[in-house]
Amino acid sequence: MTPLAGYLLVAALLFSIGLAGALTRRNAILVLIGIELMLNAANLNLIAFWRYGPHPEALTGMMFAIFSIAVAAAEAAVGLGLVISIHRHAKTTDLDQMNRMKG
Amino acid sequence: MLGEGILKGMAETARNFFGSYFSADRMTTVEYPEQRIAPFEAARVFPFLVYDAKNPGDAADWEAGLRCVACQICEKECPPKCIYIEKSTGKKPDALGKPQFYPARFDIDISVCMSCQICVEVCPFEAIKMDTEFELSTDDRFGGLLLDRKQLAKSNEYYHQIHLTEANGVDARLAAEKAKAEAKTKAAAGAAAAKATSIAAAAAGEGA
Amino acid sequence: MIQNLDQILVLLQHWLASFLPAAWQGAARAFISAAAIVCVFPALFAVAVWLERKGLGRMQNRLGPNRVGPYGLLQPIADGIKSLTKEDIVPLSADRAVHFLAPVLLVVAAFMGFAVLPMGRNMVLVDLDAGLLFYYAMGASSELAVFMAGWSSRNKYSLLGAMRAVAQMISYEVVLLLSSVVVVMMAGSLSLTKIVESQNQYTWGFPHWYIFTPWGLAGFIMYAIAATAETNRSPFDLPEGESELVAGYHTEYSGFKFALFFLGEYVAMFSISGLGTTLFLGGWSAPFSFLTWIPSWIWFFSKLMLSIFVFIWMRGTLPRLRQDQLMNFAWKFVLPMCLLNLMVAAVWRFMDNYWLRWVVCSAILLLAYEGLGMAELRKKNIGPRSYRYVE
Amino acid sequence: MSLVFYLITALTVAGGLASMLLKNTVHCALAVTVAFAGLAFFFLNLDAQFAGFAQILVYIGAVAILVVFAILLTKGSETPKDGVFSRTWLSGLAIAAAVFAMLGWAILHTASMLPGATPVPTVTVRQIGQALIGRYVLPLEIVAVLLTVALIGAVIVAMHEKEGTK
Repeated sequence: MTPLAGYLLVAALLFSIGLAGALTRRNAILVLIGIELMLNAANLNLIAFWRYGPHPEALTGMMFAIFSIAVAAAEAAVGLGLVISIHRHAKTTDLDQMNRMKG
Repeated sequence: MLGEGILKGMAETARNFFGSYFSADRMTTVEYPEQRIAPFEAARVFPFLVYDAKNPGDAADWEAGLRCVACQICEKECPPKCIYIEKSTGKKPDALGKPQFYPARFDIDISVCMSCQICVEVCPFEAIKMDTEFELSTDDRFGGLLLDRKQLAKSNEYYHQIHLTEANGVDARLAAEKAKAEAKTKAAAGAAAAKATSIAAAAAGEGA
Repeated sequence: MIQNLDQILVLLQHWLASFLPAAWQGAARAFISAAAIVCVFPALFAVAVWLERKGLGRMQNRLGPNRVGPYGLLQPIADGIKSLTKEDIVPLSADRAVHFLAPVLLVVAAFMGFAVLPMGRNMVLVDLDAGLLFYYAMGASSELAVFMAGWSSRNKYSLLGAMRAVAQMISYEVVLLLSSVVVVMMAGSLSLTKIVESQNQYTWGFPHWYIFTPWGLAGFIMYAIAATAETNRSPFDLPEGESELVAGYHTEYSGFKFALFFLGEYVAMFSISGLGTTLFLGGWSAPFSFLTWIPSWIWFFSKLMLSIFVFIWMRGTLPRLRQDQLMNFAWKFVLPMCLLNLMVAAVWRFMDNYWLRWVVCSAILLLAYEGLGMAELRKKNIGPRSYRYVE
Repeated sequence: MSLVFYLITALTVAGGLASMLLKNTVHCALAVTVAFAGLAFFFLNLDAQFAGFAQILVYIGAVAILVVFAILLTKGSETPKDGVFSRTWLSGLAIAAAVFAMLGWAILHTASMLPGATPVPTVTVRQIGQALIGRYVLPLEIVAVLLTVALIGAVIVAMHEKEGTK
């Protein structure tokens, strides 16, 4: 197995863990954590492809990863802001209980 | 300008820092176990019991000289309830010669005492006063901090030593009380004598 | 001879490593350097504690510790023995694993920063190309340690202290980063050795330290403020404000774990002072060109100790801030000044006339400082404050 | 595949699994921090120094702290009585497993076509900076705007609503 395949497998595993978490946990914050994990797995893919790709000097994959880190930080801030605001409305962060459209 | 105060403060601490090496009068602290400051007259730590020695300096008659009459007012008034008194069964004459109860047991738990001085203020017999002794540490947490009446008893001379002004006032008041009591007994005796003479006179008149 | 004295520690390291087979020498050198860092800074910690207690004492017209050894010099040893032999109490309801990990993580994160600090000519553990970024990455991890300590103790005071500490550290980390970005702009590198080298030049005997420029001075002052807040030192010591929070996030720590927190605090102070020295005060370079014969590491450590003394001096002078004052100061005063400073540095970079740029840059900074300062002072909210909670 | 790779893999996967399986939410947040750190080590192992340090700075220094703050603000550290997993956990798990199976199959199927070991690229921070303000200047500006918008948006969303505006 080439090193790249190893990295891709780990990234796939992390992505699946994140996906499983996002789909199975009740707490909204943990769903967000799962999404962060998925984003991170994608970053790992980008960096691995950059490292073993034909043109590492073009920095494309690395740049993608850096921008993705920045965007993920913004996503986390907004997502957690939403969770706090939902918690204020519904007094819970349990996603199973958030089944009403009424605010 | 913003930040000026900070610079001024920094200059002040720097002055203190260097000044403390040059001028000895800046250093207001003393090195405690070796050096001590004389206690202030108004200082108060924990209460003690005053006794009047018949011959000054004689510690043997502390029990006889205790001013306390076990009236238990201080025990009732004590906010943290740290005074334990047991009244004696018999009586003994006090300084005025009047037979009074005396404390068979008088304990103060100084681990509980909060030095409020209420016991001193309520005592009608000037028997309990505040001490200035503060080095009371002991390795026995419970027994060592429960002082009995022997440990609490201090002579009137000692009281004069630590709180001179206050003690003189107390002595004057006691002397006045004693004088008043003596005058009263004298007056009573005089009245009794006068009554006796008048009765005798009446008897004599009747007889005549 | 002088050259040798300057490099004596490097030579010593090479000599020690030369006893090993060639393949292991690189690792051995790294190990020796790391071991030296791990030994030197705790020793410096002991000295600094003694200095702090003595200095604070003198500032308050006391003698300070004077019982153990001459001038109380052995006091740190006595303190060390005490905290090593004390019982280590963990609260019954505490989260044991997290409670144990927090001080360890804090100390490790504090020590990691030294890896990229050049402590003398050729004296750097790893010369990373992104050294400054590495330093700040390690500094950011210590926040999590503080949170872990506060949360795992299951104590209101600990949690409050930790939340305060984390909020404060995050706010001031922005300032810390932005105030050092000007240096990166000028030096054109994130590598700390390159930053020092760019300052190690002399004109008429005076060094090219960044503090001797308008933007450098402003940056240094803001860096110092942020560094004080980042290490939770007075006047920004709200997280452990003993009059309100017992001891903040290390309330429930005793014995050796408490000593680790104490060590972590001082090591963080050393490393942040070392970084400030590197960024603004020329690192290991001598203050005058005729003093370059003194070994470089002596300069580094004397500058470090000088910064420590300023830390102590500030602690002896300033009262603690209130939480809202702390936040307002960071976000409404220091951060705008930082952003302005970035612009001033750019102006400095692209203005050719030597004297004119001095005047222009200083004028911009002073005017902004005065204007913003007056505005902040006038706006001072006096009266009942409103609090905001999430229910 | 070196020993370092396996160690980092173990660390990262353990952190990720723990963050999704543990009961206490704060423990989950701390576990995911371990996973983030593991990913940073991966980046360093892949000679992407800058990205690795940026990962530590952003994820451990900011996102993890943000998450624990949110947990404490929403009283999320108390474990709910009726379990931590959703009612539909089985289907979620099945979907995740299917995704993993498909990805794994794709990777293993094409593993022979993937490039092998390549020479270590040398990337300096200077190069990254020049790329950022050269070729990638537009994305950089957009990210700057996005971050500002996200900052303001997060503050407004999380801010107290005034009485009567509900």
